[in-house]
Amino acid sequence: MSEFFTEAVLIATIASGIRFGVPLLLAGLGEAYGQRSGVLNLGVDGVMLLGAFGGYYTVLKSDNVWLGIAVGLAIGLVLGVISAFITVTLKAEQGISGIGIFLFGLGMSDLLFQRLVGTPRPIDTFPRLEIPLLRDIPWIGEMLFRQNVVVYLAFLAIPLSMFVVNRTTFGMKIRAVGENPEAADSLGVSVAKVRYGTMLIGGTLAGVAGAALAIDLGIFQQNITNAQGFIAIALVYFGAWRPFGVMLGALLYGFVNATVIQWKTLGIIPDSWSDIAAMAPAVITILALVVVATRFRAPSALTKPFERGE
Amino acid sequence: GDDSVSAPEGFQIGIVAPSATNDLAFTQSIVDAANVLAGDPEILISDGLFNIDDAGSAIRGYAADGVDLVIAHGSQYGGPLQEIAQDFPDTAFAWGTTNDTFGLSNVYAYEAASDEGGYVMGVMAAALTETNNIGIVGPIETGDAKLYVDGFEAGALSGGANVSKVYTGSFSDVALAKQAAEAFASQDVDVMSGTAQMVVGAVGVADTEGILWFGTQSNQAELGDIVVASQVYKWEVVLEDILSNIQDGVLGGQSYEINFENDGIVLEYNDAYDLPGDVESLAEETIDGIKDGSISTG
Amino acid sequence: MPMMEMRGITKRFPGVLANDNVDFDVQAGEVHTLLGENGAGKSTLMKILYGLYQADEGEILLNGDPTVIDSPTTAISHNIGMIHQHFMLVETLTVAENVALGLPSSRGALTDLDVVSDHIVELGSQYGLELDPAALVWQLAVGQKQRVEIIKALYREARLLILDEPTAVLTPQEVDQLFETLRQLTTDGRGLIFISHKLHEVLALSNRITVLRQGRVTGQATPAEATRESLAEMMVGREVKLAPDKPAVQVAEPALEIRDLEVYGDRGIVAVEHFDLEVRAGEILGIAGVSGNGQRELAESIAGLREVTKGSISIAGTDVTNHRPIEIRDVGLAYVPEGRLKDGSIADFTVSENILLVDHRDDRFLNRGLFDFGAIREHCQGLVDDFAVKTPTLETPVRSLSGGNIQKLILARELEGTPTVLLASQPTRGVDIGAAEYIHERLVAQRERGTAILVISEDLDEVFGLSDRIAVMYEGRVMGIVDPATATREEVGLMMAGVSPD
Amino acid sequence: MTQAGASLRVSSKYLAYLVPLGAVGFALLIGAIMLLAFDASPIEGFRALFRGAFGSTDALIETAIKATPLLFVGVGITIAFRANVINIGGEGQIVAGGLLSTMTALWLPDLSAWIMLPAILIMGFVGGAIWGFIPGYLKAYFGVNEILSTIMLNVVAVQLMNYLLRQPLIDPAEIERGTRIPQTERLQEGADLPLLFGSDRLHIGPLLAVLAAIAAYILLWRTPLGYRLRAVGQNPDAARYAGIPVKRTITLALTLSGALCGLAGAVLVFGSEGHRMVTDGSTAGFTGSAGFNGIVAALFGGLHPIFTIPASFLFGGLLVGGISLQRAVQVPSALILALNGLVVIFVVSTDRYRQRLRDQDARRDALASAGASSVPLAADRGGGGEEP
Ligand SMILES: Nc1ncnc2c1ncn2[C@@H]1O[C@H](COP(=O)(O)OP(=O)(O)OP(=O)(O)O)[C@@H](O)[C@H]1O
Ligand SMILES: Nc1ncnc2c1ncn2[C@@H]1O[C@H](COP(=O)(O)OP(=O)(O)OP(=O)(O)O)[C@@H](O)[C@H]1O
Ligand SMILES: [Mg+2]
Ligand SMILES: [Mg+2]
Repeated sequence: MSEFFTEAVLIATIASGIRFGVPLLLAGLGEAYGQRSGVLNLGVDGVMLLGAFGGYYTVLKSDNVWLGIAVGLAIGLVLGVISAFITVTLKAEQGISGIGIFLFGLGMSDLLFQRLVGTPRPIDTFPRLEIPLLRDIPWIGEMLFRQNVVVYLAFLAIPLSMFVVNRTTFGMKIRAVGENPEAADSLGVSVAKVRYGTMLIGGTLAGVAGAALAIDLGIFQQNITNAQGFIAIALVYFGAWRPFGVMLGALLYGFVNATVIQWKTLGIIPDSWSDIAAMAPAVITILALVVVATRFRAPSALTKPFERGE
Repeated sequence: GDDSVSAPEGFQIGIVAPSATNDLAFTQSIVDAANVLAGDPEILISDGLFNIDDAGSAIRGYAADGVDLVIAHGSQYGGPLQEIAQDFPDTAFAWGTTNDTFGLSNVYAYEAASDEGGYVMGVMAAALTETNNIGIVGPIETGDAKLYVDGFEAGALSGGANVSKVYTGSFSDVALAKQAAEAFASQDVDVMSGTAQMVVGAVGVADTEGILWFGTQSNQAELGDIVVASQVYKWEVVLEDILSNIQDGVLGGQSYEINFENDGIVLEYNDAYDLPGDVESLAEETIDGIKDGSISTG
Repeated sequence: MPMMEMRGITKRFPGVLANDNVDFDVQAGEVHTLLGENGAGKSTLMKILYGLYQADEGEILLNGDPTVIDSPTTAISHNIGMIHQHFMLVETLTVAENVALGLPSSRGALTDLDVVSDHIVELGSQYGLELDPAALVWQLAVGQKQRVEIIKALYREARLLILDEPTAVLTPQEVDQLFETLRQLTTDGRGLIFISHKLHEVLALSNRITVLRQGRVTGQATPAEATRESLAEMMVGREVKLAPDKPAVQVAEPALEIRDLEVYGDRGIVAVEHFDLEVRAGEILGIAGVSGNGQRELAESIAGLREVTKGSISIAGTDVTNHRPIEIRDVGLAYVPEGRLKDGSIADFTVSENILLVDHRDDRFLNRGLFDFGAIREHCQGLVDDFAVKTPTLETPVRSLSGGNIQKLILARELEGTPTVLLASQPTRGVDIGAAEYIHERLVAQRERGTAILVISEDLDEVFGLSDRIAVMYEGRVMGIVDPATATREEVGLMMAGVSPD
Repeated sequence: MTQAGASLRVSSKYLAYLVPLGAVGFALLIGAIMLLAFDASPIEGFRALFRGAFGSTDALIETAIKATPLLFVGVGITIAFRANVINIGGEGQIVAGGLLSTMTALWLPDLSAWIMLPAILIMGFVGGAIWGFIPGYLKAYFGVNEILSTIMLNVVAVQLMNYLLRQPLIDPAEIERGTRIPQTERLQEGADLPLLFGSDRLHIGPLLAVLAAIAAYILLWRTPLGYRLRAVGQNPDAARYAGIPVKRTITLALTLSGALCGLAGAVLVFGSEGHRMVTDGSTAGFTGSAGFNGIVAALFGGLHPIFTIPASFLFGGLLVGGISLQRAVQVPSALILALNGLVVIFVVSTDRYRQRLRDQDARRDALASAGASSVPLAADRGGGGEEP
């Protein structure tokens, strides 16, 4: 255990946890928008996968990571519209249509990869941006301020989202529509428009999350997200539908993962226990769900399609 | 291997494999081998069949379609294969990686002595490390992966290095493999290796952190300049022999191992990496030692 | 020229003609009341006016101009405001946010809640609608929520205001206050459409009255020429008795005894405390009170649906405090909950299935563990006939029955087997006069059979007409018990507002 | 109205049947475009798909076997949905059932099939029940959203499987050989699912699944317990007010739902060709995603246990046929997966439309029979007994 509590290892664990949490954070944040407005989107992982492939392929061809992120964003946008059409306009059962999107994304991303790329080839990853002055703070500097640009952007999205949700008219409409769509409708707020809006944001962020993941890993492979999209959904519940809570959840998940793997490499967790240790994040999430569920209430209209006058 | 062996007109090979054909790892190694066979036999591939029942369905399908050789490329496929092979006594099957033919006369078994390449690269790693810390990233402690990891560890230990190894618990979780590599990086590891398709995540970390990498199963040189060398499986050595046997009417009952001795395993250096000459000769000496039995990889 | 005129409005729903060639208009400065039984088509007509539904036929004229109102936004832009039968409030938002919702902000994309709040306070003091703009709506009392609804409309500068049953949940005092506000609104030149079932309110407030029956206009009147009886007749199409005849009954042992009861509400606040009450076999005890004073929690604790934290409840001498609901029912409790469709029945289940809701595990209906459909059919047909439930078949989903018939169905189910205690919450709320009349008769008949009946109602007419004794409930306690023969509405109204009877 | 009503009724009912089929057809159309993009002939592909699924006795047997876990899961999902609980945890519950039944066979001495078979089936049932009980209990008593908890429990189940198959349950021969493939030894023959009609493939699994579907139908529409499940699903408030123990019923719904998925797990192990449990580290390696695909089958079957039987068979055919499609025209398996996703999307997206057609039908029924005072009480009323 003492090897773990060395400066280098501890700092690296935390820094690694933060990076690991970034795609979860982005995707979870996007999902939180949708859920706050009453739409559960279980297809996040599929959107992430397609965003990941789009981002990867673009960087492979253009060597421009920002173009890659933009393509991930665009793919997310398109899938956001499609998801919204399915759940808002066609009013499909949200728990299941999302599974469909997931399966489609899982298959389609791999299909495109095999058709267009073939063998995994590494791509440029994000440049690291060391923030002057802050980077020199002992410990903190190394953990927080020597990350890549996307990490900063992701964390910037949190206060931004808090602002959007709490201080803008759009945010107010989101909260109203997720809680009592009839009331919002009676005041001339278009429930469908608001939900399309949040689904677009959600899709976009999931697409970006996928692209960021692939570009950060510098590679693409089938099922590269390994169900991170589902974890992101769980984090929304964990974070009680608040951007800040989602961030805490993503960080905790990242840290738990980083610590478990660090402990494995150090032999603190013997290999025969590694499967059991791998349960930790899921078990912790379930326990957190219990705590959150007893304290916070989900948006009342979550999963319920809106139809005027029954 | 017999260079004169060539597949006859219309010869068909069906391959059933668990991951994608282009995984730079396990599945790709057999597909690459089949594609270099002389006589251009028709290669039919059902990839991504990690579900054993689905794989069984595909194996049975190829047999029923009259494919001449059905390759079940996955040790977990043993259960269904054993049943199917008995239902199609006139079809030749090959099963890897294992050494078990179930005592059936129409099943070949093949495996790789992946510990041999692992050992050699472990020795090289110990010679190249400056911090004397070496890390290995594995998926699940099983089969080919375990053999390789153990071989690499033994080689590195023989060179006096500190070795830590980790099994992430997944063949597919790239991000987790990356985290494992990051953990090693924080522990002053400067040489790493790993096996299975998820290691691409770890190679990425090695590339950015300037950690040396040793690959296995396929040539991973294209993953970066930090790749020193790769152990490459030349399953064609086995396939050519099976091909000639089938033409002689022998449909199975034999078990193969590829290794340095029979050129089924080769070490491919990365041209982009400037390997010190002494390390290269150390590697060649070790290979020779393994071939003549003077070095044990266990 | 009327400020608003609807001409020949027809609206069909699958299988229902909700509005049939309806003409209706409002002059500036008047209160025009729309009166009608449940399902007569009042709300539908108003939703058409507010743009929530589109009429199949007919037109709407605003200040003489034919106007298409295709959405609430259009209605709002024509200065039409609507206060819905069910509150249209987002409980988790503040008062100011509820008011600002859907309005353009003076700061573009950002909210301007401070500006909105100031204006809310201004409007509040102008019309006697004081509110704290920063309060969360779920924390408000019902009367205050009503104010938010009115403020919402006024904030949007509504000139024509639709009020769909705004008084259903208010105390008599609150109603007086509301009427004060409404009159002030008309003197400012606004036109008001008022919808209510309560005939004395209608007579007190209206300038004109239009009566709807089965989607058609069946009469018009002014308060000067109409009486409660004449209005009721127009609504129902025949003569009606507004209060049931009650023969004297020998009152016996207490069947329901409640001692020092304490119960908490959903939000962890005490809802009922120091509550003592006895109901005797053969009596109807009415509980009067403004909703939200612990009535629901009281009923639920008696039925075993809510934990009793202190005190005791017993039925026919058996202690049932915190027993499971099914055990309490076995001891002899029958329960007609207040929400007909929400709590009392399952909308998508058939008439038979709804009758079985309580008795489905009864041996009578089982044959080797499986349902005996013959016995079930016989039983259900008997009850449907006995209670004159109008339903096409036993297999009709309850959702397509009218409110009154659903309520009769629930009563039939609950009264079956003569319970020791019947607990009826708002037994006729939202039920039309004909059905209410029938339900009252059945309750009185049940009293004669020796059932102890506890009726919880916010309708003072009902409480006075039905009860042998009236207990007034305020903030979770009994303010006092009065005799309906001697007490006045004003006395009871004051007690409902928390003023002690002495 | 009767004459016109009757003919209209028929057409609307047919339409309701046709909607999901049309949805699948549409998904396949997109699949055809994808095939063209891979230079593969859609005609040849779909011919292979159909042949592989239904084209011969062997194909039909494969399809029936593939349909078996789908049917178990579909029936389980139906029970949960009827109680308004969305069970996305089929995957984990299958694994749990497979594990517990496997352990039973490993640890019970060699006994006759008469004892072994019921024992492993019961333990499969129990294993799945435990994995369904947990999210059921958490939902009922703590308000934890079951969609999330079941997804998380899927993760826990797969790790548990990996642990058990790598450590305590591993085939001793694998340790000896040093290969350590995470699999059990061949399970005892007494526990092999008996074969039917002298076939060497077709075991009693499909039969058991059909029986389970019939049992679920009886449970839901002919017993007080099923009545309570449906009542709680339709309106938990009304159920509570009528004295039905809602929390217990919700817990029970997920427990039963999980139990049926657990049976699928037992059948997957003991009906497999290898007669052993193997893991590749993922859930789908064992379940073949039956936990998800079963949901589609259930929806396809209109959330009715009886209609889920043909629905599972059809969907199972699609999956088996997909493997022969891949073999015949040599496209990556990812295409089949993407196609699978499209089928799910199109089926759920049109579900609303199908319901509307059905409701139209029901409303016409109500109107047509208005006036007739007494009509025999159909056994399955309220269950949408006859709709697809
Ligand atoms: N949502 C609905 N969908 C279809 N039909 C409905 C719906 N609501 C009501 N109906 C039908 O419309 C009819 C008229 O409803 P209404 O509430 O006016 O009943 P009613 O005939 O006045 O009975 P009562 O006197 O008992 O209130 C009902 O009998 C019912 O069959
Ligand atoms: N969205 C709808 N779909 C089908 N039928 C409806 C719908 N809305 C109302 N109805 C039916 O139309 C008729 C008129 O309903 P409406 O709500 O206008 O009555 P109301 O006079 O407001 O009754 P209440 O006094 O109960 O408020 C009823 O039979 C009702 O069931
Ligand atoms: Mg009526
Ligand atoms: Mg109304």
